[in-house]
Amino acid sequence: METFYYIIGGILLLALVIAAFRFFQGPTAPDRVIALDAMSIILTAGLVMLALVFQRFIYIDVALIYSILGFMGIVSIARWMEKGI
Amino acid sequence: MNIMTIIGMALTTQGALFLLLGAIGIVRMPDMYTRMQAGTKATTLGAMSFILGIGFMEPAWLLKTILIVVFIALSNPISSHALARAAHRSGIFPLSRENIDLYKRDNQEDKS
Amino acid sequence: MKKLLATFLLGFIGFYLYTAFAGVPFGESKMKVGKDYLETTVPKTGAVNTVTSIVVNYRGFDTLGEVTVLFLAATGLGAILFGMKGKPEDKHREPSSILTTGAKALFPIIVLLGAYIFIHGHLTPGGGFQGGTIIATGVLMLILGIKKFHANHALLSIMESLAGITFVVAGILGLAFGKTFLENILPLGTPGQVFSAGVIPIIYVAVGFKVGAELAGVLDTMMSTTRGEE
Amino acid sequence: MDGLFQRFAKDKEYHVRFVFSWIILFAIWMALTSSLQIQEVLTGVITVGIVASFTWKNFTTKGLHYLHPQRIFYILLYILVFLKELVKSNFHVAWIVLHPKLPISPGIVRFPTRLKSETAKLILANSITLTPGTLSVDIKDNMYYIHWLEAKNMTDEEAAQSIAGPFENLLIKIFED
Amino acid sequence: MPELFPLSPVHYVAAPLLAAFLLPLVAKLSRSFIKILPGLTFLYVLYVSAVLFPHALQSPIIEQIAGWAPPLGINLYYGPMAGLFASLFSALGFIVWLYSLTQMKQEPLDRFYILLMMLVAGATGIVLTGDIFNLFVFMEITAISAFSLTAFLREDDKAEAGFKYILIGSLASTFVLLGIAVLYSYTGTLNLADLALSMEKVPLSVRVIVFGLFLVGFGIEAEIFPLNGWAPDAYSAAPAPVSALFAGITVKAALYALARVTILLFPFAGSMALISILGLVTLVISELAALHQKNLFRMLAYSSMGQVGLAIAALGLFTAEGVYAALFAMINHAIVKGMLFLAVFAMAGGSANLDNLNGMGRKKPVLSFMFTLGAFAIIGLPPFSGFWSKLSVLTAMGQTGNYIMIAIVLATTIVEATYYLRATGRLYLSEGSPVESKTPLSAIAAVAVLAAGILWIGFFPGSIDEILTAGAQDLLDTAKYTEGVLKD
Amino acid sequence: MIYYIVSIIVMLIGLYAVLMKKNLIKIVVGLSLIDSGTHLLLVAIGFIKGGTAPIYSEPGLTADAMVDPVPQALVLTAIVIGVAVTAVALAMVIRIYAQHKTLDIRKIRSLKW
Repeated sequence: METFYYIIGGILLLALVIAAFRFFQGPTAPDRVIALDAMSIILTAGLVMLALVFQRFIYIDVALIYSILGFMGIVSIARWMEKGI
Repeated sequence: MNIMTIIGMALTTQGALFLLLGAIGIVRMPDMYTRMQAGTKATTLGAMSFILGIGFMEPAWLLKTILIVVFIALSNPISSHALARAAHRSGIFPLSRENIDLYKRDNQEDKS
Repeated sequence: MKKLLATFLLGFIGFYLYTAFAGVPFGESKMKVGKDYLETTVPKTGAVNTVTSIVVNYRGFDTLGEVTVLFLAATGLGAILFGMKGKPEDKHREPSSILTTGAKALFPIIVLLGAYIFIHGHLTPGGGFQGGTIIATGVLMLILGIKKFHANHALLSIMESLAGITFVVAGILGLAFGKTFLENILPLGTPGQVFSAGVIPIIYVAVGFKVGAELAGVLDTMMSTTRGEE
Repeated sequence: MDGLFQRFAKDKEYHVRFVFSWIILFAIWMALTSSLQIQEVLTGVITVGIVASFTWKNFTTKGLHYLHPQRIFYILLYILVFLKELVKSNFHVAWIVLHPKLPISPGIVRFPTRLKSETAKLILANSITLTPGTLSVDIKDNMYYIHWLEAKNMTDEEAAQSIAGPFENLLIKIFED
Repeated sequence: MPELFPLSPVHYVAAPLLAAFLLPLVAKLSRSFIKILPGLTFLYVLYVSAVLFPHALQSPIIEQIAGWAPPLGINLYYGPMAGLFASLFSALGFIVWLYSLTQMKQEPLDRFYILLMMLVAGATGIVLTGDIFNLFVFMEITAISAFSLTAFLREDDKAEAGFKYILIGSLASTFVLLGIAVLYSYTGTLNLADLALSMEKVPLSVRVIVFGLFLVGFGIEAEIFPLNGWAPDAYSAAPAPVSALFAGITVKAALYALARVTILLFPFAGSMALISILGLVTLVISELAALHQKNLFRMLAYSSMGQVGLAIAALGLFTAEGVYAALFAMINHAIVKGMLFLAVFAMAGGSANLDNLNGMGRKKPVLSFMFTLGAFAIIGLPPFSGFWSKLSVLTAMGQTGNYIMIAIVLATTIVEATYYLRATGRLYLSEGSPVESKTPLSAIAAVAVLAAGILWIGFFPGSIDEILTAGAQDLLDTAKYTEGVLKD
Repeated sequence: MIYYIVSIIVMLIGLYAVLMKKNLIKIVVGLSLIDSGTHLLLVAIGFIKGGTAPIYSEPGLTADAMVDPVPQALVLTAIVIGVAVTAVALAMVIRIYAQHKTLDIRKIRSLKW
């Protein structure tokens, strides 16, 4: 089971790094935000996996809240970009 | 190692691969909208099946993981929709070989 | 020249901070009071979450101060921005109807989640501050998603005041029962259930309401200074 | 407070809408706590009641009508169709992303929808975003603007057929008539 | 009569908090409550002082919060010194409330009074608490009220002064928090008394660094020299009653924190000498800066820094006489500078150019007389309180043989005399514009109470001698402090 | 160890922004970076290798296998305080902007020092 966790975690980490590449490269602001969005979803998945690895049910709450905050962050940035606030 | 665990592991692996695919798509695609296409679809399904898979591996968590899955399925398209609209309105237009951009055309008509 | 000076200053501060922490072993226990907290939290406070029992019970006075700091920030913000309005000619683009519908549909869910977080503050990693923040996030979503949304300030301020009074009165009741300020006066119950840990859930619910109302008020005040009125 | 009661009196369907919000939110609460302890359930009943009492107006417009067996059947059917399309779309994306030449010709097309309910429009937009090659950019009244990876010059009706085809009919069955 | 709520030091914090949370509610019932409630609160707190302070002089009152014995819980330490400061703060708060009753007209009043109450309550909390993190929290309460009050008026440059203050103030709090983090990581405890006993776990070099962090952190709030760039702007931007509180309360609370922390945690000779030298430097530089000011509030602000520098220089001696003198100087400064700010605002209004004082001696004789009184007291002329405080400072310095310090203090006294006499001269010797405005009685009463305080201390300096001696002993006797706190 | 260094670096970056940046918003961002660095540092202090969250939600958890709860409680307080300070600072920036129509501190006379 441990190997499985390592493999999955490795894949997630790789995805995170690749998305971070787009985040740093840009070239426009929305591109970075897309990368951020993807990273936040990958991190949500990672948090759920960490709950499984540590066998703590309560850690799932963290993932749930993180997904909400990520969503709100993206929407805020989007509304700011179209001068909506 | 019962059947649920195996289903869960399969779903989780698939989800992780799709998340990776989404990340690759974000890097490879040529312009913002296509990146968003790759990013939203692949990461949404990826995260959904990943989290659901974990729910299967630990059946007591299934309800809560389903809740996260539903939330992601509801919220992620909304956020990428808002982002696409904002990008278009802040002057970033899609790459198009045949110059099909009816949204831009309609917006310009509205203004004039 | 200025850059050089700043870099020098940063290097200076960084070096000494590093020196200060160089002798602190990472990942090893440095607990003195922490150990006592971990050992006494379940039998003596009834709270399963040690951080919550520290925040609300052992160091409850800090939390009272913390709540006050947030309250003061909301008050000060209102005082500083009093009477400021966005200019009417500032044109703001409306949100798309999809976002509006989505915000309306997700708002109850987010509020419910916030309520869940602060009601279960003594059982799960959560609490009043986290739950209140999530509720404020829901309000932020309404602000972003609904055209000309304005929070009900009178209601928010009443909620905020009542919640604050609940906290202080919970403290004073401890005095009134011949104990000390903020001391628990309710039965502890069975650890791990919702109705346990004495006064902790009550205080955390009050904190949740207060934080939610305050942050929502702060957001709304800031928005109304940039948003033009008709 | 008076205004609240007046609105209650004016809106004949208030109880239906409130109860519907309550049921949905209570289901969410049960999923959140994942526990059948009597205290949790009791807290949930009260909390959900409070939350629903000030959000039911925004949460739903039709209330319990959505829980009609026929509609539930269509909802389940919709979920199935949606999942099928979602998986298809992902393999589509996978094919594009991993293809060395990136075979796409993107553009933004538009089509009018027959849906009237706002919720239905939201769900349609979400479904479009999650299905192969399409991403909803904006909606004006009932005109969807869709970013499409294989955009062609076509009429609105053709676009409607090829993008929203599988979903729109089901959504009409769920949300309207 | 059996008391429902046994009086305890926690009322100093709990009562203003309750009032602050209640204020928005009662404001909806009637606007007049907005003004009444803070006054009642300050009166109640004064009553608490009157009951508790005599007890504290006999033996310190140590209260545990939430029923946990000190290393686990937070405790309040209400000794002679803390009691002195807490009573002083409450009295000043009441006087400022009385003054702003008529002088403060800028809306939103309810928020103004909330911030005012919390400024006082926060400073009192700093003085009372026996837990270093709790001290940080109260420091932030004070600081955030102070930030908001600085930018409270809506004229030019107020927000800029506030921004400057918030920038430096939040750096201060970061430094304090870092210091707390270092201490916690070595000792694993946060209680001041417990920390004092476990300081040998901290290596000496780290202790020096932590002392530096605390010195910077508290020094910013206490306006020690290189860190006081915010002060003149903040003093001149804030509404005058608030400036009086800044001079009287926030600075004193920060100084108390610095003194307490230094004596308990860093009792080495170098740290004390450093504090003393910094105090002298602050004294000299700010008195010289005050000489050039055209704006009265800025002049008072610089003078205030100078006075604080004097107190710090005396405090840095850390002998019984030195602390005694420092306490005396602080009390004197709190009363006198508070009175000067209030009097100047009542005479010249918000835009306090020096020229606005011209001819006030005839138009507003009472206020002018009190201003003169305050000026003389600050300079240290004989029958006023300032004389005794300066004398005690000089005596303390003489006893340790620091004759250079005495020379410096005397030299700055001359500088002080120059600009204060210049201002006083304007009152009586120049012709002023014939603008007439009535000052309400309550404002004059507020100033008069402070003036009476100056005269009382001036004529009967023995009356506070006992309190000051007890306060100085309380601060210096660390063994008694730690034993008292950790007795169970 | 690396955790301490990284959080100190985050703090220094924030300090650099506060000292050198000319834009008021960037200065406020610098302030909150300093706060974040401090919070990271505090959490890092409390970490214990092999420790889990100090919550006795599942049976079989003992105090030995838990991280130090005190820094977490302190960080909770510190975060709230940081938020409060940032909010007030932003309010002042809004006021300054409304008055001067610029965020550049070089153009605001009274902010030079």
